[in-house]
Amino acid sequence: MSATLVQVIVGGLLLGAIYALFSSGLTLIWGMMNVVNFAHGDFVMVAMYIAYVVYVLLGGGPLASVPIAAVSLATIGILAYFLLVRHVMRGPMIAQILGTFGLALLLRYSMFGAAGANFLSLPDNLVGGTYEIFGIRLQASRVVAGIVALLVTAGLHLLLTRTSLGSKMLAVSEDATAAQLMGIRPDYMQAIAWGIAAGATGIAGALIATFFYISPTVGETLAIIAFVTVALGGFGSVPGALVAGLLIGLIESLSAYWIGGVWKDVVVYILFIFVLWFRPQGLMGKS
Amino acid sequence: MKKLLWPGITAVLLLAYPLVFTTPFQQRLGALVLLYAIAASAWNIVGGYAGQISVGHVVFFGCGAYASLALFTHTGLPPVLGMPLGIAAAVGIAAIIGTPTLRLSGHYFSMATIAVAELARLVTTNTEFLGAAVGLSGPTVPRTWLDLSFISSVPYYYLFLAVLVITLGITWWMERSRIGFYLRAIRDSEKAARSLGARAPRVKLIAYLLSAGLTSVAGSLYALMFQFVDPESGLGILISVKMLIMAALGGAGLLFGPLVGAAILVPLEEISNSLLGGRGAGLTFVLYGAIIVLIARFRPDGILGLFQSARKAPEKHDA
Amino acid sequence: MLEATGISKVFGRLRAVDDVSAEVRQGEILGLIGPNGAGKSTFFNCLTGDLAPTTGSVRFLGEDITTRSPEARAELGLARTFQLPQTFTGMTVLENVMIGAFLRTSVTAEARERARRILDIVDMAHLAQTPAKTLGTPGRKRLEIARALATEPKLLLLDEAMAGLNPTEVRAAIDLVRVIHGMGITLVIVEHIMEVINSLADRVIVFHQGREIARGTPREVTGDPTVIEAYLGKRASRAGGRT
Amino acid sequence: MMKRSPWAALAVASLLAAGLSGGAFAQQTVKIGAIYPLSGNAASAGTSAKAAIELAVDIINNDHPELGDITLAKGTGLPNLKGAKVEVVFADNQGTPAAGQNQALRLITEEKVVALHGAYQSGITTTASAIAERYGIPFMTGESVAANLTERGFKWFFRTTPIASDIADVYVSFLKEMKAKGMKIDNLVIVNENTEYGTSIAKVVGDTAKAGGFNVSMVIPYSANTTDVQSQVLQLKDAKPDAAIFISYTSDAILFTKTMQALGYKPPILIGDNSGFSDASYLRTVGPIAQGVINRSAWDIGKPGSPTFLINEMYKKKTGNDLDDTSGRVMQGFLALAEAVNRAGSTEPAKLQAALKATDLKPNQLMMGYKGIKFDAKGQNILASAMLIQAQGDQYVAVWPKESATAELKLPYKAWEK
Repeated sequence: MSATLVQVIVGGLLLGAIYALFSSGLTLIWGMMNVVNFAHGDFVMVAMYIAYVVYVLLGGGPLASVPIAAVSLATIGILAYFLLVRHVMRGPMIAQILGTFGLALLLRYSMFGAAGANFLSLPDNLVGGTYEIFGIRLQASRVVAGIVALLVTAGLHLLLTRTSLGSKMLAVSEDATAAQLMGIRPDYMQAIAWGIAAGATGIAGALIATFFYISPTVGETLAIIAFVTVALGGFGSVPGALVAGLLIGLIESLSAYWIGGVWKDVVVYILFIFVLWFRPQGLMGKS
Repeated sequence: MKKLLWPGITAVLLLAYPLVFTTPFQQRLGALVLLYAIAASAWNIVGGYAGQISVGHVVFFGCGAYASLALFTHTGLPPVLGMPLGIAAAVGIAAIIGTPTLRLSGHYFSMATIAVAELARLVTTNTEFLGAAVGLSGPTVPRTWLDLSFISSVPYYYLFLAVLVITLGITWWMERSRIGFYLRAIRDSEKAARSLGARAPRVKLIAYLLSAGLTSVAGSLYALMFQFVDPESGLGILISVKMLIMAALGGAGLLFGPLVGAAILVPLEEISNSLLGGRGAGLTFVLYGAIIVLIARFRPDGILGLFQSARKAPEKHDA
Repeated sequence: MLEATGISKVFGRLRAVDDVSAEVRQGEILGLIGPNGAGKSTFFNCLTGDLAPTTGSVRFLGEDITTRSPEARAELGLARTFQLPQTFTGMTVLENVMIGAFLRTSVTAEARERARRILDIVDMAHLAQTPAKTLGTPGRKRLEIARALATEPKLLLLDEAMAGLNPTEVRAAIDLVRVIHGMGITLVIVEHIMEVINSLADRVIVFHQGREIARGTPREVTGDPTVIEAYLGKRASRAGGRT
Repeated sequence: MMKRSPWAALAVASLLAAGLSGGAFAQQTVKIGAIYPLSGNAASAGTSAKAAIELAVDIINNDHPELGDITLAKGTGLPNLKGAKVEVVFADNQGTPAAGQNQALRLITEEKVVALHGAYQSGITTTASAIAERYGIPFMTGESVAANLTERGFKWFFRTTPIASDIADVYVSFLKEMKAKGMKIDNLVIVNENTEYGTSIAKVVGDTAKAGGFNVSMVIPYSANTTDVQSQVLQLKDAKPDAAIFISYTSDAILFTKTMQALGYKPPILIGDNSGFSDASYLRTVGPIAQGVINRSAWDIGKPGSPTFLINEMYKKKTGNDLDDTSGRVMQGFLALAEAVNRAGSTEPAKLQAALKATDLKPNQLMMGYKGIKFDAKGQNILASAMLIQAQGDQYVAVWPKESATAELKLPYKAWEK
């Protein structure tokens, strides 16, 4: 295997880890509440701007911006739940799409009005530059994001499977009425889930900001990939999102390298449609 | 007779609109309302009545728009003749993608349709025959009346109105026939509907094909009016979302829901863009987003849902 | 009229139904009983077509329907209700029943007429124009039966049609089943309320851990030591006698 | 049941529509419409273009003797129209051809503009100019480059910007000259985004380069607004080009530059074709790691005190950024349009059209480095041209051809190295 190919693969996996990172919040909400958050990409966008503001105001890198973005986004998530999502969940599925899509436009263009249309970017050396290991170039910011992706995935997975909070949340997602009879307040659990999911999204956004451009419409670019990642992994499956993210990153990189950049998304969508066909519950979803 | 009162008044208003509002922009606004109402009504058949939330309907819209302009570009024939080709292509594609995807439920169906639409956009962007990224243009300078290229929007207005009436007529007929009942039953519980003998796969497919064909007509009409289509404007995800939003806003699964949704959103978007867009602060979309959020929050069944539920007795029975 | 032969259903490593055979005779009421998780519902769903059995075959009126879809079975005259009512909440009560009636006619007015007749039979005519979503559990259970009746079935499969009802409602429901039986419709009922089985069923099949452990008249079955051991054991001993 | 609502909704719509009509028009002004992407993906470019046009209006309406021969800078307003001021009505095309056309119609029929300028994306220029053609109102574009725009037989369409063939000529002559000077330049690679802009320029540049005796060993198209370009950079690295030509919008240009640094690859010569590389955001965000990138441009800030330098100062004061080439071309197109209106001495469409056809501006009257402005029968400026500029420090400086150069060309491409 040529060094370039190794580089392509390593790069693809790192990219995939990042896809997984910004998809984990989406899959949590999707799986727990059967709500598609069309504003997810714009949550990432807001977190990226927070990272930028932290840098400009405090001169801080991810050490400062990640916690700040996580807390801010968790707050936004909880607010969104109580002010909007809780109500649209009672309506038909289409009301959820309507509500979250409207929220997406609101966030995107409020940011547009506040920050302008210009592209922004954080300095490249904010997270320690680039290293060469065995001839493979690794960008520190991407490696950090990749590691955090694994940590967040593991954390969310443990939270859902090993803690009482997690089992309460799962109980609500299985049967809200039954959970209520057991003394669990579904709306609190769902609000917490929104907070956690949005918080994870905040972490993702703050980290992506260290190597990606920032603009009000960047969420659009990221959102579709997140949807595909979540559906491929299986709605609600956090490990599924990780596997799917890695897979998509790898396939994109390899197909862009071998077939050409304009075809990489075509390959991903075809794969996605095939998976839906043969395994509609996604790679790791429950049937 | 009383039943026909409000549709009658609506019909008179629709017929009279271009005569009352005579500036070109107002007339175009009217035509656009009708155009989007056609697309949203077509979406409503499968998304509203059958409850299969397609977020990839733009594929069929693109079939119509591309068929019309590709026919003109490659043969020089008037774009309107591409309409049947577009319908055929849309129905064909719907049959191919509908069979596997309609088996999927809920969000999986939505995701599959998004993927198909994005696939179509990407492939078209790289297909020379369809104008690739540059897009296709129509006969900007009309050669004969068959090119249906008018300076005024009034001919378009009445053309669109006629097509809308046909679309709503088909929907009305469907709503009252067995297939309409089956679709609504499938939306509520596919399992139960099948146990009662509804051939769910076939019924859903019929609705999907019908919806695809009508959406394609909307695409052809779009091409006639704007005489230009490129991958973003003919196959972009935003158009799918617009159809969905208009239907949902007015009331998904209700005959006049999409028309009401279009009659609110199209003027809202065009007028707020006219008044605010030039400032360049994205205010149009802030407003647009806020209204959508408010409707979803307070009227999740759409604006007409209010009238729908008011009609039926709300009190609980033997609960 | 219905023969299920050697039905097994395996989920992963779990054998939910293990080699069960049953025959439903024209005009009878057959009861399927057993504790929760005994496999009676899985077996039931193999009969209705919601699940495909892993092995075995189902014949209805002489035709092999093992792989037929639920809608094809409905057309042959096999109707069913659901344990958790699957009400069409966006419709009125009458429209719910029309969905069933549409199986035998494609004309809307005709379907409406038939649905009205069914509502008379189940004593819900006064609720015809009520939105179905406003019905409570008893109303929804009754509506399930009405819808199924509208398909003009030869065989009706009732899945715990009495669960969640109070004693008065149970008695009303038992009366309704008798009326349906009186119309010449054969019935299979899945129940865990013995009272219902005793007063309705001609024959009973008892399930335990995916297998059939006994069959016979309700009286024979309730006297069977295996059944008492497996199913009625605790209750019977606690009550100090048999129901 | 549902009958009241459609009626009510239509009534609301009608009221809103009615609210749009009417409205008095201010006198002593000449209204010109400008259609740009002020929201959506291209909003960054659109807002810069808007600022540039506002600056142009300032130059026209107010006395700016310091700007020398630049058209309409001296004196206030349009002298041949009794000093009437120019008023621009901006409209947002929202990045869609439909909105572009709707707004063109509105500007013509409701705002009664005498001419239109726009619309950035070539596809939107296509639909917006079609309305102007039907109404017989001049449509000027200072920036849309798609070749077919001037091939439609339109009589009211004018374009000041150089198009793909002009651009390709500049690159090929430059590369030939470098080769003649002894640099090894045989192998070229073109990297382009796959919308209409990237595809059309890449094709013409590729053909022209081949005709000029170069070997275009690879063309790497990619999807615009992509999330990752690592594979494309690695393909480029494999191809080992002597010069790489990038045709990208801003977001991708930034991403490519960052990724090339991350992967430690830089070609000996890197040419970024305008657009993304010209956006003020580009140098501001990745300037320090893109030192020596060559950009096609017709805009050069020039020496301190020169008219272009002063224009840039004014623009900088207004927006905080240096004027970029795209916005400069927008501004030039608008100034040329205003000059024609003034020369026509009338807002009558036919006279305006005649004046535009008779346009003959000399280089000293222009802010952009064109050889002049003179339209052929199709409305294309036959004197449009471009020069090459290079990122040195925090700005672009003109480096080629020699006669317009203000700084020394520095090769090879240094990127992030000091």
